[in-house]
Amino acid sequence: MADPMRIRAQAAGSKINVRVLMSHEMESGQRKDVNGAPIPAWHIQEVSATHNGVEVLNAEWGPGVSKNPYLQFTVKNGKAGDKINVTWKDNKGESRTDEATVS
Amino acid sequence: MQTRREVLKRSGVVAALLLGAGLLPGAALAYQKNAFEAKSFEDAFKALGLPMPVESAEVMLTAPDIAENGAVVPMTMASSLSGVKKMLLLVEKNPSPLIAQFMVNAAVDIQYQTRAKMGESCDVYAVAVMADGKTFFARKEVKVTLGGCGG
Amino acid sequence: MKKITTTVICICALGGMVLPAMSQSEPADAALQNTLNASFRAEGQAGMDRLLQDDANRLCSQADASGKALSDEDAERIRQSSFKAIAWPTDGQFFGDYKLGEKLAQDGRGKTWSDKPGSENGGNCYNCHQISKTEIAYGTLGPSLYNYGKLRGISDVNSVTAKPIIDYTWGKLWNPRAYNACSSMPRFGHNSLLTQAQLKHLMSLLLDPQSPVNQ
Amino acid sequence: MSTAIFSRSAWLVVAMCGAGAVWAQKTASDSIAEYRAMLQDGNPADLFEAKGEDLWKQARGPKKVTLEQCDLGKGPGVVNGVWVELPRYFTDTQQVQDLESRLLTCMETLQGFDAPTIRNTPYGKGEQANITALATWVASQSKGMAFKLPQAHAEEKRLFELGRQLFYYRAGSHDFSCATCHGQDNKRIRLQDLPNLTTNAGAGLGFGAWPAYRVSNGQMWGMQLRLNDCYRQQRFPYAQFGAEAGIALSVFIGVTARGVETTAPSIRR
Repeated sequence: MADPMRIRAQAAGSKINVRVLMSHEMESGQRKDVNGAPIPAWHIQEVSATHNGVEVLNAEWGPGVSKNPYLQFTVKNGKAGDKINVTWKDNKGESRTDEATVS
Repeated sequence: MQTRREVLKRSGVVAALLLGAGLLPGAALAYQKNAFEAKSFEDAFKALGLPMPVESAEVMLTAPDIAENGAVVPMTMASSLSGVKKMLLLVEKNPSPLIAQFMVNAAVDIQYQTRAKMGESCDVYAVAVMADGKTFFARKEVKVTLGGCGG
Repeated sequence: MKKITTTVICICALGGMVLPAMSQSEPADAALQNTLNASFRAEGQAGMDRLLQDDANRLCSQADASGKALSDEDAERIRQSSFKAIAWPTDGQFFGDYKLGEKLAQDGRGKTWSDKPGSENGGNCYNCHQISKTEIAYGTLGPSLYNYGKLRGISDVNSVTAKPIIDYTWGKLWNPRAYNACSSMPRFGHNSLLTQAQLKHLMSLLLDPQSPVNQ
Repeated sequence: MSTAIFSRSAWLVVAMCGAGAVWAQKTASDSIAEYRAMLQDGNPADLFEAKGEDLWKQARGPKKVTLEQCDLGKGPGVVNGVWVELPRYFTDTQQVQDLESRLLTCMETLQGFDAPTIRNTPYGKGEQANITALATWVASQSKGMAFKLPQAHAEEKRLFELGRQLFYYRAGSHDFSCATCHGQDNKRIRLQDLPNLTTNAGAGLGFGAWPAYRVSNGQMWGMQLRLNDCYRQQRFPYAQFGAEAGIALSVFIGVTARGVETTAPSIRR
């Protein structure tokens, strides 16, 4: 199973700043192994986030996003104690969801 | 105080519950594989069914002038336009230029930061796709350099 | 001037005992050698022989560790023996292609245990030197080589006045210790890191008036 | 903390769109500094730190116990502040050990892992990857503390001197020593600044940064791998995990760094 994400969600005024680190290889599909055989692409392709259960973010990623991806976005209205959930799903069908409480 | 491990454990439970209930958001979206596999800037727009974008001061892109390493280049795209449907991030000379697309949601600022790989020095584009299909871009040149011993 | 005076005093004070003792090749401290042998293992093309020091490396390491400069005698001996061992181009031709020289200067590969054995080595030049103006990712461990030939007045590599500079540059690339006993620069020719053909490309990069280095 | 970072990025957006002329005068090093600043927020080392904490508290190994009784120098289970006092002499092993080799000792004695197998496991694989994650978490628990490696024991003193000799030892096909790159102030290799590890400030900067997340390859590196790769680039043979040379160099650099605050886990090129 994939390693957990690190989600930091912090209230700033009426907004919530969300910063997410995901543990993923993000293999581009462009590289070759030591024997010259191509290493197949393996990357997150869908990312979504909810704020207290309501979807606030939905994105599609290609293999061009860096390894161990970082994502930052700002929820317009929220407060400490709210819940932020982030989910990713990769091209092998593996997925991971983690939750953070807004501080 | 809650330890990190406890929080994580609980996240796992939450994930399982959501999965079980089929409530995971984004599941309905069909991943635009063709666009992400397109080999040129133009082909990416074709695959997305979008016109080539025009420059706009109301689309903003923050990226470093020089990236010490092309493996990780921080990029923030933003827009002050109203009626933006989604935001695209592209690195012109990458083998597949399209990096990411974010569906704009009224609950979130139109400002997304992520990090992209860059194979070589080139222009990076942030593109705002409007509800009416028009596209606007901001562009920035990023130089990719070699850092350490080079081995 | 000052340095020479000091050395003279040293020699007078210590008599003839210093010189013969220091010119002998003796192994570095045994404890240090034991640690090295126990701490490393051969891997890929990097065998345990890589840990051995020749006379020059041993004396320079000892000088570095003690914080005292090498004695003038040892320095002169290293310079002379290094100079004598320089192999000049077998065909008398010093130059190649500056474009290939630039490629070599960019290339930092070769000789590590992860490098493919038998593959061509790079020159590592940009790791330590500024060379062409367009490459901003250059190191500063060595002096800038931008305008190397131009600053030395080379407008024609076949001119008589260019000859001493050409010889010096070849010698420096072959074995920098011929001029600076404890130079930090690798001995590219002496240690067979680069071939004569490769050194000629670097010569062109540095000295050819058409090379981007001299623009 | 985060508020400041956010307002700074906002400012950057404004500055970059409106102030092209000023921008053109920036030097390459200014730009590199800006690039590094952009990466400070969101260091993926956090992922390894979290994993390390988890591993510490997990019952693992043939004996199915946690590492919570591991003595890293300040008594069983003490993690806070141990990193700034390592490497140090341990009476049970009668050896000077650094954080990573000491963690392996605990994995062997408490959890029943086979130490030689782990020692020979390539970096980043299997239990070696776990040692790196553990070291990342342990180091993070000393963040901001000043280095104060002990030098009371004769073995600690011997290793300091041995480390100094190794630091200046020129060999390999290219005649490099550690000092070739790390013996002078204000030098760089390509665009990478090289800390002068013979000075207090430089040693603190270099030694205090690891474990660090390597941007260039997306890997988390502990000091053992940092030194192993320095030696690889020096064209030396393979520096083995936990061997005396690496420990001695760590003692030499760590003692030189006395009083400087650790920033580990950090992010590096």
